[in-house]
Order: sequence, then structure tokens, then C-alpha cells
Amino acid sequence: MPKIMSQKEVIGLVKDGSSVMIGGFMTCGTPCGLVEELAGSGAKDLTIICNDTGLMGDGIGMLISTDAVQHLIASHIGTNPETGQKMIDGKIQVELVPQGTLAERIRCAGAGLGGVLTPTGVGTVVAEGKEEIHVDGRTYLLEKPLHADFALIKAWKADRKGNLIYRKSARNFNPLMAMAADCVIAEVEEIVEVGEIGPDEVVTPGIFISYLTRRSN
Amino acid sequence: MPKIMSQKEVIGLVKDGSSVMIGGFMTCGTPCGLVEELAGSGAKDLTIICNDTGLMGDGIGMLISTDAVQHLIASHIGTNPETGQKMIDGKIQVELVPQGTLAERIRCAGAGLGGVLTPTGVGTVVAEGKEEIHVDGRTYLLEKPLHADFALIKAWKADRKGNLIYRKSARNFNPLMAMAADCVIAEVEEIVEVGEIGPDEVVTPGIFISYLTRRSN
Amino acid sequence: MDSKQKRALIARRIAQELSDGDVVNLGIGLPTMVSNFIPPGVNITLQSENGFVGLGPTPAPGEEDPCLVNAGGQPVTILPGGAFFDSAESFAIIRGGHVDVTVLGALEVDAEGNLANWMVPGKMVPGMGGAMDLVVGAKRVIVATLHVTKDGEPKLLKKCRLPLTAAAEVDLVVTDMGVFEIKDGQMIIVEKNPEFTIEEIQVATEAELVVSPQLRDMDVSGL
Amino acid sequence: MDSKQKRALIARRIAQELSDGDVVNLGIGLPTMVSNFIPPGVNITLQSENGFVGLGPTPAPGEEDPCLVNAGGQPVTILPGGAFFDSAESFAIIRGGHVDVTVLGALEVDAEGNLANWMVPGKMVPGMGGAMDLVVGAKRVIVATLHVTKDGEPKLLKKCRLPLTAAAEVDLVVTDMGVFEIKDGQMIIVEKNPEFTIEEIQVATEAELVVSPQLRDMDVSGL
Repeated sequence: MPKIMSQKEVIGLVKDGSSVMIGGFMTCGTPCGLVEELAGSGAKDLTIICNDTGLMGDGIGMLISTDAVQHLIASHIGTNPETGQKMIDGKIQVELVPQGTLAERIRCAGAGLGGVLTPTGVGTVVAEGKEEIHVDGRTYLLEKPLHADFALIKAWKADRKGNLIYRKSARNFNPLMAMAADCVIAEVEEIVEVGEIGPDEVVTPGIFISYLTRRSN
Repeated sequence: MPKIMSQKEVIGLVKDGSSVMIGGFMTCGTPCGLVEELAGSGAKDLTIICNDTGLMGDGIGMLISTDAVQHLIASHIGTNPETGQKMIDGKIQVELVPQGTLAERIRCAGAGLGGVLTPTGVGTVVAEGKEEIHVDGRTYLLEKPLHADFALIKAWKADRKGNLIYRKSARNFNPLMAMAADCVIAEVEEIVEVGEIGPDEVVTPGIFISYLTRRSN
Repeated sequence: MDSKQKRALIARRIAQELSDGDVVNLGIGLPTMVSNFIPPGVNITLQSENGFVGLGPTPAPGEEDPCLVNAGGQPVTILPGGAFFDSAESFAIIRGGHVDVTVLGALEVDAEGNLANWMVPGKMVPGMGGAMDLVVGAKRVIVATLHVTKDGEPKLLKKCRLPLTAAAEVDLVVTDMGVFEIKDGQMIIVEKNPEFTIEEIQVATEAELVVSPQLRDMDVSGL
Repeated sequence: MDSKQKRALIARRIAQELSDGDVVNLGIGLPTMVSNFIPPGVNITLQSENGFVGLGPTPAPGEEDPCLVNAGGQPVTILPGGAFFDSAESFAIIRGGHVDVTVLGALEVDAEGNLANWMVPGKMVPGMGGAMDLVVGAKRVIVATLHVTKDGEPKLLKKCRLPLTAAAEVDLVVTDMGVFEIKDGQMIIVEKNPEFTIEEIQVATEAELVVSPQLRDMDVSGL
């Protein structure tokens, strides 16, 4: 059973230098309460794994603004010019990963796989430094798992066992990250009793969830 | 939009020598109507990809009894002694695959991946003839995609666009196989109007489904 | 033709390439306009790589849902019969060849089917997002682009100079000057804007054009 | 001790290894019996590799649901708070280290932690099912087995002779004669059935036993 904690308390677990996955696409499905709390905590030297850095000062952009991020692994940073600027200034080390590869690398870590072979990125800069493997006459890149110390995810509803359901396109990376970190913190809009989410409805089983939290008002 | 067809008509599409994935675990989640129709059609020389061969004469066991299967790729055949006997007699060529590897290999084909690295089977006969790849000090087997000409799957409900939901543990391999074959035939208990299955509820999007069929009575 | 007409011409022409039942992914900007020109009787399903099929039109003001956005982060709707999924399944759909057609913009495209549309070294590095997966995974890749840059430089090149999005994956390029098939390392002009001669189009194109024996005029009426 | 008592002894002892909150996968047969002996105050979640967590007891006669079976194909129930998923996610859970403990039977197990439990060449080739993934993926692998075969032959060997299920993955072996930790290539007896001497246990064991300095008696009361 996950513990239910305040956002401040649970973010206190994240030490400087941690690797942290954060769900969401732009700000849709981003656990913005947790991100705000993390940015406000003065955290430093984080490795952040996420699809994008949101907008300037919004969503994951909050962590860019507070200089909390040392290393960023993402598929897109174009919507937040501050990220690009800090990358150019050498303040943030950025690894850009194709979005589908990012999803699979996170899934690999969660699923105990040592990597996947993807055709994406062959013949591009993404292939640099990676092993190329040929299967049945086609060339693939070997892409390795991405695991993190923490995953901050956002769901719509949780039951007290941590079973999660998501709303619409706010699902995105959240179910994948829920499986790929040592400590998984889910920000939810509502916590319901066990039995209120049917076993056929559950998207993320509660066995993955360490902490449940609701956005502070 | 998938076409709605009778089971007899749709099984008529499966030619001798085809590769056919069949969903289910034992007989739970197996499209038994389609399997019965396929066995009754006198089909020959099929390659069958499935978890197990059910019971003697039941579930996928029907295809074993009618000598429809030339090549079998499965994780378990112990519940159907006829399969073991025909394997020993050289009538069926059997490739045994760990269940998790079977699931990932089918997923690979559906997801356009060239393979996955799994720790499962390292140091066992499963490793024979396979490439071993070392990632961060651990040894993995390179397991390659499994694709088929046809997938016969079972779902609970479909809407007319082919969106599927499953019942309880009858889900198993069905959603994976729905993505990994050229022609996907779904046997369902009920076909409802578009809109009756909500977009957050759908487990298998209808874009994968070629044909919908209900079990003949 | 003004810029608006050029863009409408391109989008309308690409819409003709779509078949009933196709699953289609449209990039941000000009590619998105394709959906305004789908011919009657052609039902397509739009895929949004952030996690759903059944992408519908922009919602009425006040009807926006922050949990329902497109791949550009803009509010959208979902049509009846649509379905949501996670990012791994979304890209399984894309990489696995379950998207029939993807339409993307280009910074550069060349006669070998190479596409560059994600970065300009030393300048703009927004990231590739889902573009690399889309170009590699979709069954058919159509590039929608104005024929030349703002500075009048060709975008249809002998060989891309910018970092590639993907190698040898583009099937068709549609610009305001014509429609170009990429085949066996050749850029074949199959339709041309009747306002231009082949010679004029070649001058605006770095790649060497092969003129199709079936060359036709693009329909430029009513733009 | 009769066979029933031996099996109860093994299952009850293994149940002591489980901690509150553990996700546990129990193999068919003897391992399944472990769930009958979970100590009060310990809440575990049972995973069923055919696609769910929250495995509950056998349904009352007439209450069986053909869509709800365990990994042996037998009718079962699901507890409130359980969840269904597909086979890829089920084995992602298993392979990804999200199962804390798996309990399996053995044909042979050895001092290096190798396990053979899926085939006898020339005889029985049922297939490995999910066993190979479970043994490799679970955080802790516990083998539940009678100490010797029906013919009285040792099952705890120096080195497995049958084809392996997995190499060097077993952490603990519990038999009717004792509890054996596998560590650094050694089989360490940490508890013994008080009905036997160490010498008697060693005679029934091919592997060379190391006796733990903390050797204790197993609780054999009330079986």
C-alpha cells in the first residue's frame, strides 16, 4: 500500500543529485504540484528524464528556471527557450532522444530488458556512439534502458492501493515511468476507496506506487 | 472500419501454410469459435504462435487433433499430451519460448522493433544459437520479433470501429497479437455502437482490427 | 499566389493522397491544414503521437480541456470511436507501421529521400520530438513544404546538408510548385503548378528533376 | 511425517519468509499451498503470470468464471484492489523486478543456485511457461521441494544435470529436511527438521552442506 503524504513531505525525499523522471507532454499530464514543490525546495544537480521542458517557467520549465537541472534527457525542448539558452551556456547538459525511443528506453528499465533494437535514428546523429545491430537485413540501433531514482507522475484517480487511472491524453509517459523508478510518487486529483476502480479499468497497478499525494492548495 | 463477417467466411481467408497467432491462456481468452472453424476447415501446414495448446481436443488442441499444425511456437504444451506425442513422432516441429519472451517478441513485431535484450534464458538451452549481448556488465539474449499472417484474437466487446475491451484474465496475449499480424480477426461476444466504449476504456484501438466476428451457434 | 494560397494548395493536394480508412499523422503547422481538405467519402483516422487516435477539430472557446491536447500542446477534441493510450503504445503504432501516412514539414529534403527538419546546428535545436519515429515508421512519408526558403533558397536538394531526421524514407514531396515522387535516388516531378514552367521549377530546385512522362498540372482553382 | 505433513511443513516455513506488502508469485502445486500459511498481519499481493495481481482463493462451486483462471488454468477469484493486464505487462512486472518473491518447485537445484524444473530430455517436455522469466526476474527465488525424489534420489545436487530453468538465481531452498541458503556457490543449512541429524540430511543430499553457525530447528509442531 502506498503511503499518502503531503507534497512538501514527499518531495523532501528527493536529494540533490537524484535522477527524476517526470511524466507529461507539454504541461498535459505533468504533476505540476510536485514539480513546483521540487523547484521551490532548492533542489540541485538533478538528472531529469521527461518528454519536454514545458513552457518557460511552467510545468517542468519551473525546474529549468530554478537551475535545479544538471542533466536533461528529453525529446523536445523547443517550447521553452530558457532550456535552449541554458544548454548553449553550458549550464545544462542535454541529451535529445527521439520520443518513441524515450518511451521504449523507459519501458525497458521497467520491464527488466537490457535494451531494444529500433530503426529510429539510423543514419542520423542519434546513431553516434551507439551499437548498430543487423537483424534480417535491416539496421537497428541498440537503445539502452533508462531508470531513475524517482518518478513523479500524474494520474486522475487512485484507490488506496495505488491503482491508477488517467484522463484522456494526460496519460502519455506516466504509466511507463511508474514502472521504471525506485520510488514512484503519484500526484492524483482524487483518492478513492479500494474497489471503486474495477480491476479491468486499472491502467497502472498499485504495486508500482510508493507514495500518493494531492496537489497542495 | 473492420468488416463484420461470419466465422466460416472469415476463416476462409486463411490459406494452408499461413502463420497464425492465436490468443488465450489454456482456453481462457482463446477465440474458440474461430479455432474450431479453422480446425474444421481442413487447414494444413500452419505455423501456430500461441502460449499453449490448450487441452486435448479443446481450445488450440483442436488444431493439434486435426493435424493442421506443422510448426508450433509456444511456451507450454504440457497440458495437451497429444502435442507432446506428435512432437516426439516428428509430426509437429515445436519451438518452446519462455512466456515473457514470447510476449515481448510478439510486441516487437507490432511495435516495429528489431528485437529486445532479455536476461531470461541465459545459461539455458533457450540461449542456443542466439546472440548474447552484454549491456552494463550483464548478459542478455537478443530475441527477435514474431510476426504472423493472421492473428485470431478474443475480446469481450467491440464497437463498430473495432475498439476492443477484454474480460478479466481473458486479456493475456490478445492485445499484443492484435498489433503483430497482417490480418487481425477478433471474435467478440458483443458488437456495440461507436461511442458505447469510451476512449479511456479502450484496450485495443480499432485501427488494428481487420475483421469482427461472433461465435456461430 | 500569396503565402496563404500556396499553403492551401499544398494542403489540398496532399489531402488527395489519402484513402478511405487511412490512419494518418499530421505534423504541426502546414501539415495540420491537410485535414481541412479531406475529400467527401474519405474517412480517415488521425493519430496524435502524444497518445490517441480519433483527433478531432479545435474545441469551441471555453470548451478546452487541459487533459486533451495535440502534439503541439494545443487544445483539441476526440471523435467518437477514438482511443487513448500511453506513449509506448503510441509509438508502437507509429514505428510498427500502423500509420498509413505521415505528413511533415521540411527544412531540407533530397533526391535520396533524406529529410532534415529538426535542427540547425549553432542555431535552433528544439529536439526531434516524435519526428524521427514517424518518418521511419509510417508506411508512407509525405513532405509538405514551401518550395523555397524565406530567402529564396532551394529546400529540395541534391543532398541534405543539415542533420537528418531520417535517411531515405521520404516518398512524396508536395510544394507550391509541384508534386515530386522520390524513387531510386531520383526526384521525379509528376505534377506542376501551371503558373511555372519546368525550367523555372528546376531553377528553384537544387536536386536534378526528372520529368515524369505522365506530368500533369496541379489543380490551382478556387484557392 | 507423511507426504501431506511434509508439504505443509515446507509451505508453512516458506510463508515465514514473506513480508508485509510483498508482491509474490506462487508456482502450481506445493508453492500454491504457501498462501494457506501467511502469518496474521502480513498482507501480500499475489501475482498470476497469466495477467493479474490480487489473486484470491478458489471460488465456491458454481461461482467459477471461465474468464478468471490462474496460471494453471484453474478457476480463481480476484480480491478488491486487484488489476488485470496483458501478458507483456505481466512479464514486465516479473522480469522488471517488481515481484518480491517467487516460489517454485524443482526437479533439481544445486549449490550454485541453478534450478532445473521444466524438462527431462527424452521424457517430459511440457515447456518452461513463465518459469524462466520468474526465476530470472523476481527479487528473491525460493524453491519448495521434497528433499528427495519418489525413488529416494537427492534433488539438492552439486551441479544440476537436467536442462536448467535459470543459472545462479536461487536464493533459498526449503525442503522437508531443512532450510538451505544458497550463497557464493555454497549450500548452507540454516534450519533442520529436528527429526533428522545433519549426517542423515547430508546422506540425502548430493551437494556438500555447510552448516550455519546459527543452525536452528524448524518448527514441526501442529502439522
